[in-house]
Amino acid sequence: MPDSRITLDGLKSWLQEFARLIAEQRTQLSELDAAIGDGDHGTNMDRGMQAVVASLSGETIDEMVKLAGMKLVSTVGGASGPLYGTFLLRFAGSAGPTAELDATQFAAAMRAGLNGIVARGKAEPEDKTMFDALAPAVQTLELGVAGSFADTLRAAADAAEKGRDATIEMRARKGRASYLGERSIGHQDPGATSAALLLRAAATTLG
Amino acid sequence: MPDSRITLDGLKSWLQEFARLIAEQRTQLSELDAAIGDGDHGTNMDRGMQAVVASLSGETIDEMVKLAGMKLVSTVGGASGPLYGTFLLRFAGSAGPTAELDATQFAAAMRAGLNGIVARGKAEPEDKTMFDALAPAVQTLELGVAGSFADTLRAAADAAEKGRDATIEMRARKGRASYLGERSIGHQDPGATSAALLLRAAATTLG
Amino acid sequence: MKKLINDPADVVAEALVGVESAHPDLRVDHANKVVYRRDASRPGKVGLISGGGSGHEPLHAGYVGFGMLDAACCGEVFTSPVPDQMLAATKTVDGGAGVLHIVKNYTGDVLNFEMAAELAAAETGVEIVSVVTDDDVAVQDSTWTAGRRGVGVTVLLEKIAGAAAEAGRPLKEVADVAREVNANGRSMGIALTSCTVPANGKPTFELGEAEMEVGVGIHGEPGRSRQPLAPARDLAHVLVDPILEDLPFRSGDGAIAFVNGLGGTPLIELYLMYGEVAKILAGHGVTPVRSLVGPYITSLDMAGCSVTLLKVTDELLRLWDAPVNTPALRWGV
Amino acid sequence: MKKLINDPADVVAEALVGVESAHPDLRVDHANKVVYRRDASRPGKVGLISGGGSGHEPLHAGYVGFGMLDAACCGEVFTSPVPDQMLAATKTVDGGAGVLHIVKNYTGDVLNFEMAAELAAAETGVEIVSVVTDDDVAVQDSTWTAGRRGVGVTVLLEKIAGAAAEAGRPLKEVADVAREVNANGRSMGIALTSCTVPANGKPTFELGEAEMEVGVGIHGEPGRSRQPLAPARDLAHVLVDPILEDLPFRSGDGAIAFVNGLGGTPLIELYLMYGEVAKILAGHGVTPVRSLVGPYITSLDMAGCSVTLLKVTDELLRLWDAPVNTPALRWGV
Ligand SMILES: Nc1ncnc2c1ncn2[C@@H]1O[C@H](COP(=O)(O)OP(=O)(O)O)[C@@H](O)[C@H]1O
Ligand SMILES: Nc1ncnc2c1ncn2[C@@H]1O[C@H](COP(=O)(O)OP(=O)(O)O)[C@@H](O)[C@H]1O
Ligand SMILES: [Mg+2]
Ligand SMILES: [Mg+2]
Ligand SMILES: [Mg+2]
Ligand SMILES: [Mg+2]
Repeated sequence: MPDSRITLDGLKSWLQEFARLIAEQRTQLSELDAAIGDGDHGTNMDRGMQAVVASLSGETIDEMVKLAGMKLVSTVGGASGPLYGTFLLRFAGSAGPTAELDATQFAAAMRAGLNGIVARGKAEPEDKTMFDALAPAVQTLELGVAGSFADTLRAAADAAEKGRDATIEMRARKGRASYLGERSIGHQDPGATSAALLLRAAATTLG
Repeated sequence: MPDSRITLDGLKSWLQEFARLIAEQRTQLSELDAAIGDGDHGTNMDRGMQAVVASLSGETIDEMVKLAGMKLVSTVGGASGPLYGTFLLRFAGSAGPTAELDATQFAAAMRAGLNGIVARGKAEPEDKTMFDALAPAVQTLELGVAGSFADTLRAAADAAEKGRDATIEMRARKGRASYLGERSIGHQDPGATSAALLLRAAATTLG
Repeated sequence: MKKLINDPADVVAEALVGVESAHPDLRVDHANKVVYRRDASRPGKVGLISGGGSGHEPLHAGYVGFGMLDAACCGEVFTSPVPDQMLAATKTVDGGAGVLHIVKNYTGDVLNFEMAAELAAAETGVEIVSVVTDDDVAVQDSTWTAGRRGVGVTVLLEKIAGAAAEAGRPLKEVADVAREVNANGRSMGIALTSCTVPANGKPTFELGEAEMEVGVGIHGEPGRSRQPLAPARDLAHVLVDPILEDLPFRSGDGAIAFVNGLGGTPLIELYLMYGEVAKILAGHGVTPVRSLVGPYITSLDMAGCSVTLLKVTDELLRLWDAPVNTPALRWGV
Repeated sequence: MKKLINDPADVVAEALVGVESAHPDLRVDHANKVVYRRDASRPGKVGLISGGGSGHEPLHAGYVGFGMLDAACCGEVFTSPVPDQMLAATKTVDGGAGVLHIVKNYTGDVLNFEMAAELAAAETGVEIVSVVTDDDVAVQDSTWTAGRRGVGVTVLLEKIAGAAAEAGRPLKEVADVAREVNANGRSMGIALTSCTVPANGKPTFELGEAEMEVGVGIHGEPGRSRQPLAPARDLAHVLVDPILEDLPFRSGDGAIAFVNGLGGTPLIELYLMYGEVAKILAGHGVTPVRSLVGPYITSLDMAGCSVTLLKVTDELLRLWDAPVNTPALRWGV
């Protein structure tokens, strides 16, 4: 897939687009969280991503993404700060001190990020978390689809959205929503919703 | 006025009738107090007078009325407890260890009671207190009116009610109502209202 | 009305059951509704008693203990106690050195304490001095009123006079210290919501969503005026300015600064207010040498706060710092 | 929303200004929103830090001081602090004997403390042990949940572990004591009204005039069920029974009995509840050897209360009784 070089600038655009989508859907994300959590997911992520885009810098991919991850950790608080932060930190570690990634390296970095989330949050499939949106997307990136890398990215974003939608029927077993038990069923998970935006931003900017 | 002997039983009836009127107008008294005080005057007086009638006893007037005064003091609390209590204690002191009072002695006992209220509460005319109902009534008792003692008692009760009504236009300078300043004007004083009941009860039972 | 109670008529009696279970250092006379130090009376020590309507907790029962009150007489909610209670308390705490009555200036409290003092003197000859607190600057024109109400200064006075008594000072001196505290302390309060008296079941007054009652009394008595709710930095001026106008501080003076919660306002807001108050004091060159922040004299569940400033001498400060061991104030022991 | 605040966004920062002015024994790092003992770190003493979202005052900043915490990290209202805060606190309080992190069991708190511990260990090699409190019996089925929430036991644990650290015990022992407290303590709460988060401006949930939320969390999380409000004597059973079912006491056991106000409930009601709780305990032969009654871990202005019972050994009791000097808990000094 020689058409699939992902550059430093590309990754920058990705994070900027993610920040834009978060800001745009901030209220909606917080409302989802209000239904089954404490109503701050949109505020948390928006505060964090605004800080990230305001300080984007670095000569290599690992440098830039690590900084972004640290920034997120330092500004978000709540569950999503360490989780998304760890995602980016592990992504950076997998990517290494390079200025470009190919599709395989990108998928590997995404897998490393997801593994970081699991290591930190111990989420299992169908716990009704961001994991349920990210896992099918990462798998799609790893397997690829017929066509261009852009097609794979779009397929991954679609998979994330399908995963996000599937959280509606799940009973939460992690995070604040788990206190609701049965009553968490019927509500879409806010973290899965923001995770789907991360993948949609990738499809828009990296394809 | 040889038709004007007031007996121990007569005084007993007087206190019982006062208790009955207080119980009957309890809510109204508290509502008057709610407007310019703390809304407990009816409750306070009712609690106290119920205790008084439940324990009425004594061989002489001073014994019975002193006990009633002590009972009032012990059960009412608030401003009206010591004031009405002192009224009865001083009344008893003036009456002395006798089984009967004549009109002059009764008026003197009422004056002693009123003086007790003034000694304790330092009320002056037009401070908007029970004094403003009691003072004209006591004066009427002292001066007497043409006709029977019963006529004098009725005139005294009328004077008390007139005094009570006059409190409406007064600005309170004593008690809780005084915190309201100008805003106390336009409301009838609860203590003057219960004092008018005391005189009406006398007219009903002692005449 | 939403309250953690059984029958509204039993609130005070049942709260005293809890006080007794929670504090083995205290003894409760349930018949008289009086809370005592377990070791009262102490020979040669001036006895300190206070009391008033209930609903202001921790005042007064929470201030019974070493270095503060010997007894607290608990009236029904917002109703002054009756003389029998103060009579019993006076007799019980008298250790031969006389008894100080600390009375908040409300007609009912003053008269009932007065009768108790007369009865006690008549019965036992015990020497009694009464000190009446009247620190609420919200009540202005005192020749036209029953006088200022006793509020926040009462807490500080009970502590400071309690220390003087614990130090073995004679009644006259303890009373002088108490009067000095009252003379040098002023308070002002605001309510954001009404309180609800259990027996009434509904709020004592109504306030709009954006209104406050400025100069409210601790029984929900109306204050100076009703005003639009404002930011904390403005509220601090509403509270502190009338105090400073009434009790001129000179630059360099030290004060005990007391931001009191009225019952329904959480500590985070009280600390925020304390920060605003401290800024204003700094602007006047007044140093808050000691602070007290929390719900210490409340009005049931009323939301709001009051500020009390007490101008202190070194001597008053020494007494404030002396050890105290009560349910609500404790240090040095 | 009626609150004594300025801009809702500044509540925590401005409350910390007040904390700093009111308590000269404390030092506030405003940039990091960390409250320190003025004398932290102390060489050879295990450092104790805690923290969490704000809105639970006096928890945690009110427990900083001699014999309790060395530092408290204050998050935004109901939002866990970020690792930078705990990293700064850990480095500052480390006196060479390691640092204990006391964390309430909420995913956000746990993860942020965890990252801070990793960062601190990486940066300085400081030894850190984390103890997570999870005492809220309202959350039942823990394989299906993020686990029980940390509530009232946190207060007792901070005091007891703080005493162990002050006594010079090594990190492992301090952590063992902390874990013992958590293992032997349970809590349950009820809300009569919702709290209102300043940034939201409206109540977090709605409750009918005659309803209560049983098993409510300190952030207004829903509880086990919504039930009709009942008399205090029944509420005491609603609170105590699930605790006793979960943590079997034997007749003769001693307990610290803690009746906590959630912020909007006045002390008179808490004492009344304490009386009811004590009666139930007596019925089970459990002796409340120590009590704590008041608003110690709150949920902003929420009306309601929680009960915490801690089964104690003589050793835990000795540590509880050891001197402590913080804004909110003080004795023996
Ligand atoms: N253990 C976990 N593993 C993975 N994701 C989690 C976990 N716990 C919570 N989350 C995610 O975090 C989201 C909530 O984030 P946020 O509201 O910002 O934090 P908080 O719950 O602390 O307020 C949830 O919707 C869920 O997707
Ligand atoms: N100093 C005083 N002298 C005479 N009467 C007084 C005085 N102060 C108050 N009162 C009377 O007491 C009444 C209020 O009694 P009550 O409501 O029972 O007591 P409280 O004000 O303590 O609640 C007033 O209406 C007034 O008539
Ligand atoms: Mg959330
Ligand atoms: Mg009244
Ligand atoms: Mg009254
Ligand atoms: Mg949160």
